[in-house]
This record gives sequence, structure tokens and C-alpha cells, in this order.
Amino acid sequence: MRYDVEIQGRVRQVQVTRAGGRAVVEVDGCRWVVDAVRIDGQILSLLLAEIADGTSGAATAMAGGRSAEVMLASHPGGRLTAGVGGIPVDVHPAGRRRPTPGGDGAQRGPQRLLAPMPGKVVRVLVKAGDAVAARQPVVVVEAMKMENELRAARDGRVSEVAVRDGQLVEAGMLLAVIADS
Amino acid sequence: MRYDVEIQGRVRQVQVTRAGGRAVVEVDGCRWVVDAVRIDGQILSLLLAEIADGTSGAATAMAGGRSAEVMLASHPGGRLTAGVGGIPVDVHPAGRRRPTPGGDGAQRGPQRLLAPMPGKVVRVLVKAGDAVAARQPVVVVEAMKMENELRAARDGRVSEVAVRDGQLVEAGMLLAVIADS
Amino acid sequence: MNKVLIANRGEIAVRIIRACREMSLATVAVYSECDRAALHVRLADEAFAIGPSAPRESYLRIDRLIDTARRCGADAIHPGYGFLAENEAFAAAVRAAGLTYIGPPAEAVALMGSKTAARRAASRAGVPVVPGTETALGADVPDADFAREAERIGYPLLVKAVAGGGGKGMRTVSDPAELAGAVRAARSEAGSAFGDSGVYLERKVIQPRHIEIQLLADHHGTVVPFVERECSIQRRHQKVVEETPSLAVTPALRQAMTAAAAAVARAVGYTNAGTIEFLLDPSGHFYFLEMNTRLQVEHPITEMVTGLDLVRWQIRIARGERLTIEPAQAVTPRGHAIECRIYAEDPDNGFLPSPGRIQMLRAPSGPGIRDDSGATAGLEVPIFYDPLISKLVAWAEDRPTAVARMRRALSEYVVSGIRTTIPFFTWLTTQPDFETSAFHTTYLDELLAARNGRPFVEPSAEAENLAAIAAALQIALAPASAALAGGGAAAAAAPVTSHWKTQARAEALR
Amino acid sequence: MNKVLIANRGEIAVRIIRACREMSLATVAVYSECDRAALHVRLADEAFAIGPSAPRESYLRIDRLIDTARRCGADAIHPGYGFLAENEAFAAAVRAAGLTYIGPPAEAVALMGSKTAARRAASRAGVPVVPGTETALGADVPDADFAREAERIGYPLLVKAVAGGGGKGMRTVSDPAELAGAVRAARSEAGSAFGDSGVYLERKVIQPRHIEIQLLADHHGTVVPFVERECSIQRRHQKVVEETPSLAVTPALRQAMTAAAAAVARAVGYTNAGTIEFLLDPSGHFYFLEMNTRLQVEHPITEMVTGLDLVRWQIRIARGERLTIEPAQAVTPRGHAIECRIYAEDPDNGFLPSPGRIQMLRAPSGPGIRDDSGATAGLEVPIFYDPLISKLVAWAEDRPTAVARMRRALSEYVVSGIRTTIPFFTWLTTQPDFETSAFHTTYLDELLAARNGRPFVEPSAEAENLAAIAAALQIALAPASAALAGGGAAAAAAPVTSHWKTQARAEALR
Repeated sequence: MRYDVEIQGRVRQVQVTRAGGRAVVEVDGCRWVVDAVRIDGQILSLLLAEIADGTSGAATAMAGGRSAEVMLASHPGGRLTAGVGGIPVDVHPAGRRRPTPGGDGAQRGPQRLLAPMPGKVVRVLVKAGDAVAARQPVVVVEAMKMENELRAARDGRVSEVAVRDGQLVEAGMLLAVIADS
Repeated sequence: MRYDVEIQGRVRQVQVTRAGGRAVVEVDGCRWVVDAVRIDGQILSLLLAEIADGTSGAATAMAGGRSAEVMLASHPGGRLTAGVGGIPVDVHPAGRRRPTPGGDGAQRGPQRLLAPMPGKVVRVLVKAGDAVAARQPVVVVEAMKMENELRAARDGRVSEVAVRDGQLVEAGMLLAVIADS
Repeated sequence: MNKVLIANRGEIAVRIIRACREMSLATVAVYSECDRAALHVRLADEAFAIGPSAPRESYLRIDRLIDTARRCGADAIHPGYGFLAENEAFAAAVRAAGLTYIGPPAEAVALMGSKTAARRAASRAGVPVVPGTETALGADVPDADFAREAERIGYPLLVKAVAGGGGKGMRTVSDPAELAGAVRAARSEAGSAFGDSGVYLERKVIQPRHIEIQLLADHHGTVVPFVERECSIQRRHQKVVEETPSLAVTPALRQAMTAAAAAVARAVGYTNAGTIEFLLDPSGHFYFLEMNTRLQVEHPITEMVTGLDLVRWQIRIARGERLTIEPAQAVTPRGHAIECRIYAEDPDNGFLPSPGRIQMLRAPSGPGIRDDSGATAGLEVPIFYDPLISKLVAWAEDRPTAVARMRRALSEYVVSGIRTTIPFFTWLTTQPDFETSAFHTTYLDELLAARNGRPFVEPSAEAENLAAIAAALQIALAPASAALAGGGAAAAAAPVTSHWKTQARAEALR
Repeated sequence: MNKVLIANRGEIAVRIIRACREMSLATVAVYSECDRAALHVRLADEAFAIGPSAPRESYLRIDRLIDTARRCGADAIHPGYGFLAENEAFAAAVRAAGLTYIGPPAEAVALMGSKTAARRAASRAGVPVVPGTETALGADVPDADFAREAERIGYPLLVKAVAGGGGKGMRTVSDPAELAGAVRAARSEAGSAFGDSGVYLERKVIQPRHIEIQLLADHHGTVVPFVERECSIQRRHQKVVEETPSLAVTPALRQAMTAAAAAVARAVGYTNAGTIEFLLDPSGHFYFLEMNTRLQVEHPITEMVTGLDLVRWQIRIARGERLTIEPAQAVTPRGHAIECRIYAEDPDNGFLPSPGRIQMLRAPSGPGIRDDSGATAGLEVPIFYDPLISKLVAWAEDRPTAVARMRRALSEYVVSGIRTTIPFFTWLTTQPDFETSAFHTTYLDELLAARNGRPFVEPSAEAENLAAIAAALQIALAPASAALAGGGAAAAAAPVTSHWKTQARAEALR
């Protein structure tokens, strides 16, 4: 069985074959004998033994290997977060686009910068026509005690600024649009 | 809506009426305004305000009241355990019989004493024909480091002893039968 | 005292409920609309709604809090921290209603609420303050007066709001030409944030540490200061890691700082728990910064190294009991304690708040670990409040072991469904300057600025492989199993599953 | 030392993994068939299967354990407690394989494994033992010799197995006429339990307390004894609650007992962690009982009051490091610590094991609480091993506060799906004799006998009402909602739901 999985924005092919009671999994040319157990819906315990090139999975005599817990959390829109050793890894079913965090979800076309939480615009740092670089702060929104800088996902040019200093915004409200330059 | 719920072996009638956003619940003549929220599948958070006799639920002006968390765990056969303040309460849908813990589940008819875990019979304390009283130890089974006394659920007379000292038993194996005396 | 209403929410409400329960005091929680399912509501003996989610309509409503206390028969109120904890009107109103306020006198709260009045009080008590203006400079003070005053104090300096806190209404000025503009900006910010546009000038201490002294004071004249807390790891003036003791504080300095803290407390007739914050400059001089007239977020680390229960003592003091703590015990730390504030924020996305539903939670435990949390699986982290979900504390015999233990605990901590600052702490606790305690209050901001938004923890190639394998096997194991989706994730997980299932089936048909 | 294989399971394997991780040592877990999903497997860096679920086919298989260590490149083995922890052949085999054994010398394990040899060693070290026979009495010893020996020792007395432990092969004799029968019964029981039918006689101490002294000994001649643990709360010779310090031990007695414990350890060339168990009679005399040549289940309470990490020290000692503990620190408790052993047993049904799937778990936390657990939600508690799922430890400044804190923590502890001993501890910690520490080793058994199986905690009328209301509302809230059944409970819950739904619908149609 082959699965296409988008990991951190890059599509990986995962090949799963059953060999006896165990699974042999191949990812980008590397192979492991994997023993996977679901603890509850969201925790998967994996034991992995790498298969050296040119040998078969059956050669791995000991059951077990490197131990890893992966926590799978699901989000609206079919996105998953896989927590591996406490580090979140973005996972997508193949063929879908990963939304840029804080951005508008599209890798091409104008970036629609939305308010990720309700708050107050404390500073608009750009005006229409400004060129912006990836990660450049565009708008500062205050929520609770903190000021949060909302940044451009990639290079572009501001085509619209939809809010002004001091304005209250709701989550999801449009703040600015950045066209590809 | 009326629910019949068997609690610790006694059937209770629970009447639930919706009054505005809240529920008015009546159990055996006592009434409460209850605000219930499900935290996840198994935890229910209840806030209860007792309704004094002769008044209506609407008279309870403050939202909230006594706070209780109830943990509902399900078991095979439709039994539930409701954990209330750490104390387990047996809950059954009405019309079904509650199995006697360690016994065979029937309140009438012969008690079939089954091994609740695999282990070794260290002592059979009765022989066929003996009269036994409720809670009297009948067979001692050792599991891991402990000796466990299996007791009669209620008064009766031993009609069959199915194991002998030193015998290994599996979980669910018949140990003895006690007929009603 | 028989029944305590806790005028707060989240982890601190849970902390106070625990202290009350251990003292056989009944507890009353209050909740806003979005907090109905919160842990503090579930753990309390009683809980009552006090209004909509916005703080000013619920947790800041003095009238509703006191009314609730009256109706349910509570005879004491604990304010926690934040919300009304430093509001003198609340302290006064609670007492006017005949209830016990578990906190300081309203007068001390009011006095310390004015930064300039607090500075004068410290000076009078013989405690050094950072050179600056004695009184607030109002809107009518001409620019020339500011310039003269600034010249006297010396540059660089800070323009600070009299009613300030958390870095609001504060501006750094390095050049006299910038002064007038900075004053105007600070006044405007202070006015909108605190309703008081008064500002003052203060010399800017370069690379200071933030060192604070916890203290307790009873109604019988006893003041007990505690070993210092090192709180220099801050992001935009908000503490993110605290520890005790500080590697920068010698026994002689500790003696001087605790004595200074006690002197300030005595000078203002302080009672209950409070904290004096100091700046410590690189040459070892310390300056009074301000006093927090409440329990601090970071109080657990002090409890870990002294073995004393500060919340219990707050209640005992409020009941009129005498402080019977051995002064030496309070200033003699056993071992070392570190606290990481776990926030529902996405550290790799500029620390934006990350509200949402916690799908799974597994807190670390074992030797030396304390987790003060208000979170449970199934809870929505609301957008309305400080997104602190837990305080993870590691104690050990010495600092290196405590740091190692903190890293171990962070590696065990599982919070899924939302992003948290756990990966950030995993990164921070391995930074060389953190390991050697070579930091100051702007250390972290400088470190973050240098990273320019680069993620703290990029998944390793191995982590990416594991994620890919897990995602594929999650489907392969049992695509249609009821066990597939735990808790409330069932519905949300379904679309992914079916998408992949289709694909896998198509594959199998070839 | 770089990689440690932990030859154990459950909470103690988790405890050791935590210590290793804090020392940057890689960890290897081993697991039997039923333990594949256990927490120790998931937390370790590597994990390997060692056989079927029955202990003798997995956790007791010396060959497989050493083979696994060799193959994965582990250079040290920690035995934990139980299983092979007091097996001299294992200690010897580990060392013969060129690996470091994190435990005592095989010779000391062997010596202390014989109760009579241990008694002789203690006597030689000048430590009092309960009057009794010096050597094992074999199968050929005539009844008359037993009678003569018994006369010399005095009645009541105990017939005990030489290889004994946990009360097996033990008989109390109050009347000379019962002696011969008791000897025969004890021999037969000892033979089948330990493969050694040797027995000996010992005077029965009336209402003794079980007091034990933890110690550490390095390879450089340093022995450090610790403040005593009070372990008199036992059910059928198994400890269920432990605390430190003991209210029955004066400073002078502590001095004498710790000195005696250290003398025994020195006399047998002991190294690493071990515990000397004593009986303390009501008049204040103590007697050597036996030595446990391993880490104890109850070691955390000693860690809580001394601030020392015993597992970390075990590893450091095994690496050849010198013990640098200040002796005074080890015998000077700070505060009071209590441990409750949380078992998967049904206390209201004769403490029968209650294996099954843990549907939900919420461990208590907050000030002074430590939970050393091997359990998580979704885990099956297996039937093959000791059903200990967690050790709940409460620390506080003094005993009454620690007891109050333990009760608070018990009230927060949620384990659903299986029965546990939590309700039993809720009951026990409110017993007057427990509160005043007026107990001895048979206190609990007498208390239980007097209850004659009566449940410890009968649900109150209020609890029954709440259960009824919750059960009804669980359906009323959202009968068909996906959120209805959390975790793996989905399938199991369904029949109930539909049963009630039908009933409710029928009702609505009338």
C-alpha cells in the first residue's frame, strides 16, 4: 500500500508492506521494520529497526528497536499535527496545500493576512505599494497582554491595507493583502 | 423525558425537563436545576442548585451551584461505573440485572463462583453440602504475590466444588456452585 | 473562615482551591461564559457564573464577585494574580462587605500602584532606586523641563508610565533629540492603557538582571523575606522562565536585598504576600523597581526550595495568625528550582496565541517535577485571557541537575491540538548562555531578534520520517476502527481518514 | 556508561528511565508480549521484546536480558525491584558478560537471601536480632528438637522459611501443641514457593512496627544510612502506605538504628542501594529483620525529605563514583512524606486484582505531590504482574499537613475503567489511629478483619443522586453525538446508549 503524505510542505511517499506480523515501511529509499501500536486514538507507539541495504526485513531477528511515540492531532480541513519528541510536524494528505501559518493558505497568488485572534491593531507597519520581504512584520495586533507581530509569509508588495491603528478586530478579519511582486 | 437508572442495585427514576437553557432534574421527589457540560466523552461537569419544594426552577436566579464531576466508564454488557468524588457507583440501564462482583451476576438461582483472574487455587475452604453465609470465603486463589479470597455473594449451600488445592485456573473458570438454601 | 471565593480562573484558581482543600475550607469558583468547563470550576465545591467572557464583564466585575460571595455564604475572597489582584477598590470593597480579603491592605495596593509614589516610599525606607524624577510629570510640563531633568539623570534613559506595568507606556531614549517625541508617545500609550498619562524619567540600567524578593508579612509586625528569584528571562517585559536562587546573588547581596525588601514592606505597613522587584546591574548594585502587591505567578519555585506553602500562609495571615516561619529557612534555599511558563502560543510563529481545543494532555511527573496546570484534555483554551496553561517546575539538588530535569520533563510533556511554548523551552534550555546563567532582562529579546522568526525547533529528518510513517500507519492499522480517533477528535479526523482510504483503495485496485 | 538496559517494567522502569535521561544516558526497555504498549516501552530510547507475558518466560529470563543488552550495545543493566532484583545469579551473569550491574555484589545478594545467614551476619555486626534459631532446620530435624528449641525461644513464636519473604511459608504458633503441625505446613509452603523447605523459629514480637533504614554504599568504603521509613501499614505482609520520618522514632533511636544498619552493610561488604528492615517493639527495642538488596518501592519518600536522588546515586555508585552526600543531610528529614501504593485492585471486593483497560486517567499534581506512575489512558493493566499502577507521594512541612495533602490528591485522582485502591486510601487516611500514627504491622489486617468485607466507601445518597443524574444527562445531552464516547469506550458504550435512547424515544411518543 502506498501513501502520499505531505510533511512540512514536502510530499513524501510511504510504502507499507506487511511481512509476517510486522510492517516493512519505506520512505524515500530507506526501509524499516516497524512495529506500530495505537495506544488510544491519538498516540501511536512505533518501534523501528532499520533494514540495511540489500537485506530483507526478515533478517532483523530482534523484535523491537528505536522507540518513538507520535501524537496525532487533527485540525479542521484535514490537517494533522504529528508531535514527535515534543516537536510539532505538519502533516497533510497529499494533493492539498498547506496553509502558511498566519497567512492565507495559498503558496501562490495574493496573501490575505487575517487576524488570528480578536484584538486591537496597535501599529500598521506598511502602506499600500510597499515592498515587503518574507517574515517582515506587517501589522501588530495586541491580544491580552502581548503585542503580536503578523508577518508576510513571502516576498511581495502590499496591495491593500484594510485596518488602521487602534482599530478593534475580530478573529479572521482581513488586515492586509500582499500581491506577489 | 424519563429515564430509569439502576444505581447500586436500586432502580431510580430520573425525570429531565428542559427549562430555558437549563435542565430541571427530578430524582425520587427531589428537584435540581442542573447545568451539565460534557468535557470529553467520559467526564460530565454538573452544577446543581436544589429547588425548594413548591418553587419553580426559574426561581433559582444564580447560574451555577454545587459543582460535581462525574466520570462515566463503560463496561461490557452495558454496565457503567460513575465515579463521583473518587467513589465508584454502579449504574445500569433499567431492567437489567447487576452482576454480583466476583460472582455470576444473578441475584436468584445458583451462584456460579468464577475465577476473576488466572492463578493458583491455594485453598478450597468448603466442601459440597456445606452451608455458607454471605461474604464467607469459599476459595483462595493466588495471583501474583497475593492470596485472594473469593467469597459467597449471599447465603446458600455448596452444591459443587469444581477445583482442588494447588490447581492452576484460568480467568472465568468455574470454582464452585452455591445453591440458594 | 469557612468558605473561600476565588476571584480568578485557570491554574492559579486551581492552586488556591488545592490550598483551601488541604485546610478544609470550602471553595467557590466563579466563571465567565467561556470558562464553564474549566478545571477550576470542576474542582471547586461550588461554582457560579459571573458574566460574559470579556474580562471587564466578568472577572473584573467587583459588584458581581461580592454579590456572589454574599449569596453563597463565602466569608473570604482570594484574588489570585492578574484581574483584580492589584485593584485597591476591590480590596476595599471586599472588606467593606464584611468579608476577609486574602491579600494586602487597600492602602498598600494603592500606594504601590503609583510607580513614582512607590519609588519615594522605597527611598524613604533607605532602599536605592534607579536615579530618576521624583514625581509624575503631567501634561503641562514643558519640554525644556524634561530636557533639564533628563540631563541631570543622564542618558540613556527611560520614559515610563506612572501607572505602568508590563512595558506599556515605556520608551528608551539614547539621544536628547529623541526625548520630546518619546515623552509624547509614552504619554499617549499610557493614557489609553491605564487612563493616566502621567510619565516619569528613569536612568536606563544597562544589561540588568531582574531579581525579586518574595515576602510575607503578618498583622503582628512580622515581615519575612525569602531567598531571591531570578526572573531575567523575559520576552517583551513578560517573564517566561524563573529560577531560584540566582547565580548572580552572593550571600552578602542576598542579605542586603532581603533586608531592603523587608524595609520597604515595613515602611508601607504591608501585610500578606508581596514581592519587591529589583534591578541588579552588572557591577552588583541593586535598585528598587516596583512592588507587586499580590501572589506572583512564579511563587512555586520559592515553595520548592524553602518547603513553605505561600498560599497556605496567605490564608493563615488573613485569618490573623502569626507568622511562625524561621527567618533562616526562608532565605536558605535547598537545591535549585526552575519554572517554565507553558503558554498556548506558537513560538515558531512569533508567539501568536494558539487558542483551540486540547485534544490530548500528558503532563510530566516523577522526581522533582511539579506541574501547576489549569488545563485538561477536552478543554478549549479561550482567546480572552492570558494564554498560560501550565507552570512546569523542576527542582533538583543543584542548577545543572534542575536544568537536566526540566529538559527531561519537557520531553515527556504532551499537549496536542494546540501549539505551545514547549518546543521553545526545549530550545532555550540548551542555549549556552542559559546553561551558564549569563543573561539579563533583554537577553531573550536580543536572541529572538537575531533569529528573525526562524523556527526554534525544525523537525529533524528523523522526526519527519517518523511523522510520515505514523500518518501512513494510522490509516494502515485499522482505517475504519472506532479506536482510530480518540476523544473529541473523532469528527475532525474523519475527513483525513476517508481521503487517504480512498487513495489506498484506488491503489489496491490497480 | 552510555546506555542502560532496564530489566523491569511498569512504574519503576519509568522511574529509572527518567533518572537515566536526566544523566544523558541512553535507555533500553524490554517488554513481554502484553507490555508492548506500556509506558516504559514508549518512553525509552529503544525497546526490545523478550518473550511471552508470564514472568518466567520474559522478565525472569536472564539469558534473554543479557543477550538483548549485548545486541543493542547497552553497557549497564538496572534490575529495578522484584523480578531478578534479588537474584545473585543475575547480578553475577551481568558482570560476567562484561556489563555494569547497577546494584550490589552478587555475594551480598546471596548472603542476604538466606534469612538465617542474614541474621547471623547482623548478630556478628553487633545488631540485635529477634531471638530464634541460628541455622536452618532441615527436613531431618525431629519434632523433639523443634520443641526444645521453641521452649528456649519462648511462645508465641513464628515458623519462618529460610528463603522466605512476603509472609510465605510463615506460621504463628502460640501453643506448643500446634508446633509440629505448623512446621510441617510452613515447610510444605516454603518448598513449593521457594524450592527450599528450610525453616527456622523466631520469637513473635507483639504489635511491632516495621521500620527500615535505606542506605547507600560506594566502592570506596563509604556507607551512608538515611532517616527511617515507617512501613507498618501492611495488608498480609505487603506494605500499602509508607511514610518518613516515623513518629515512633526519637532522635536517639534514629541514631542507633542508622548506625546498626550501616554496621550490617559494612559487615557484608555491601555496595549500591539497600535497605535494612527492623522490627521495633512497643518498648522501643529494635531487631534486625532482613535486608533488601535492591531499590525499594518506597524510595521516593526518602527522596522527598532528604532532597537526594537515590536512583541517580545508584548509577553514580555503579560507575565507581564516590558518595559525596553529607551524612547529616541523609538523616535529617525536611518535612514529612507519605506514599500510597495505588493498585489495580477492588478494595470493596477483597482487594481482588482488577485488570482491564484504563479508559481515563487524571493524576493529581500541584504543591507537594509526586506521582510515580506506569499507567496512561488506553493501557490494559495486565493480569500477569503486581497490579501496582502508581505511587502517590505527598510531601508537606509536617505530618498532619502531609496527610491533608494526600487526601486532597486522592480526591483529584481519576482512574476510570478499572477499580483501584484510591477509595480505600480515602477511607484509611481518615481513620483516627492512622491520623495519630497509632499503628503496628497487624493494625490494618485487624481493621480489615473487623470490617468483614464491608465496603470502605459506600456511595452517599448524594453520590447516588449525582450518578443517576449524570447517567440520564449523558444521554439527554446528545444521544447520538460523536463526542458521547471518548477514547476506546466508544464501542462499549454504544449498547447502553441505544438501550436508553429507545426507552427515551418510546417515552416521547406517548
